Amino acid sequence: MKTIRVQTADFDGGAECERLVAGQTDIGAVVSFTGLVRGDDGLDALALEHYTGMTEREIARHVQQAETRWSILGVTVIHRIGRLAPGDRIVFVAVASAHRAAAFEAAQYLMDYLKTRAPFWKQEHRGADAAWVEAKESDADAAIRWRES
Amino acid sequence: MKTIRVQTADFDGGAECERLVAGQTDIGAVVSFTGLVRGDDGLDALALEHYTGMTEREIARHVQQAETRWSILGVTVIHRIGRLAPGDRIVFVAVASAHRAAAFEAAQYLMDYLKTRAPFWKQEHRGADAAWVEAKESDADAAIRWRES
Amino acid sequence: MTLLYFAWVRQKIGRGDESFALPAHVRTIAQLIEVLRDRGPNYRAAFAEPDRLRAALNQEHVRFDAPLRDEDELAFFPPVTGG
Amino acid sequence: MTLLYFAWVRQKIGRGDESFALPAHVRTIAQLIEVLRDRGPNYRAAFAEPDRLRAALNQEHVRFDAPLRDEDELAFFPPVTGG
Repeated sequence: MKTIRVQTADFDGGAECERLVAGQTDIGAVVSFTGLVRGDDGLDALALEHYTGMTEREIARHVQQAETRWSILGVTVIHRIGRLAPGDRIVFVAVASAHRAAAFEAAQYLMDYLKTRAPFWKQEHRGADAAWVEAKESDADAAIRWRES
Repeated sequence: MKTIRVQTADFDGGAECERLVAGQTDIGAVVSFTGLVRGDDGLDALALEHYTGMTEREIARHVQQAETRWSILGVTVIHRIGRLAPGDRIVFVAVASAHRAAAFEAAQYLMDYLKTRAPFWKQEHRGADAAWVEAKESDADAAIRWRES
Repeated sequence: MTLLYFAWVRQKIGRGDESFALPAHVRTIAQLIEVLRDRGPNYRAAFAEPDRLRAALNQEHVRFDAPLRDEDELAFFPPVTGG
Repeated sequence: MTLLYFAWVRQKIGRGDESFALPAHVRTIAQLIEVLRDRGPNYRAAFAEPDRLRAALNQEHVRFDAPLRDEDELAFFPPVTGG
């Protein structure tokens, strides 16, 4: 099962994990990552925009890459857009596999690529101020480790 | 928040993740691992026994190790015992942190140590046959990578 | 061609998309940036530091030496910050 | 001392726990295994291959050269297979 969604609505990580394994007995491991909005430095809200069409393509391409690289039995990727408050869920990645190493690695790989390749942009709102978030060097470094040498 | 439970009852991974982040705005990442019973080679059931007392101590000790090593804002470890059928959940680890790398690494560390140090033993039932599961070399190797060099 | 702008690129230019006839002498994204820069102060502000920009051609990440055709969809944006 | 047995060690011996008076000359787990082995065919079967066994002393993993006291809780079991 493969699910990719970009949506303003919240999601239910537990239900998504259930969907991934429902009726299967070959799955031994499900790793899920949930990203949440941190209320750093008095953040009031995040506003997220994305490049409709390209986002879904980029995510699907990296899900395919992950499937080539690891033995994967199911993947779910959900990314929210719009206005989000501190504590809100923002992104969800879940990978099902027979074994835990593949599930952990593929989930990390997908998160690293979502951070550095998927066309989303975050703006931070504090009072009347709005500032675009700068990309982090550490995210670029995290993605580079997956390059085939 | 720190939760360690050994139980025969099933658990709700989604609800456990919710509990971990409820009312917090400093958590940016929650990584969860759910282990499930695979129905390999016509497996009918697993029977799990453990060393009451030592199990909880060993898990608590490794949770503390993880807290020393990574910046962690919450941990949940649940391990089931008793009779489990293919598709049943068997183990759950969730780690909350400000950032994803710490959450991913600490969750992997805890799983690797659960596999190699926590005193649980699995017996596989197929028809009238019951066979104790042999420890895997690959699990020992996975745990060794966390040793401080 | 179709030009798309995201995040602060969109804000500086004042629009999210527009049609633009690719001039005959423009072969690459780098060359197009030079042309767009002369379209007014809003474009000049958006394209002042090309190093801070990234581009996608027909919804794929590309470098600025990528060749262009008039039927392309070309997007300019800052480095992505999703996840 | 209290001896505990788990998994197939428990099955071979036929019980999960027992009290055992630590003989004065026995200093280590390795020496205790030699003594236990002579307690009957069930113990001989359980302790036939010490390499296949692991031990915990007072609920901590230990090597077979760990020293023993009569007030200890000592557990024998195969390598663990949880998770």
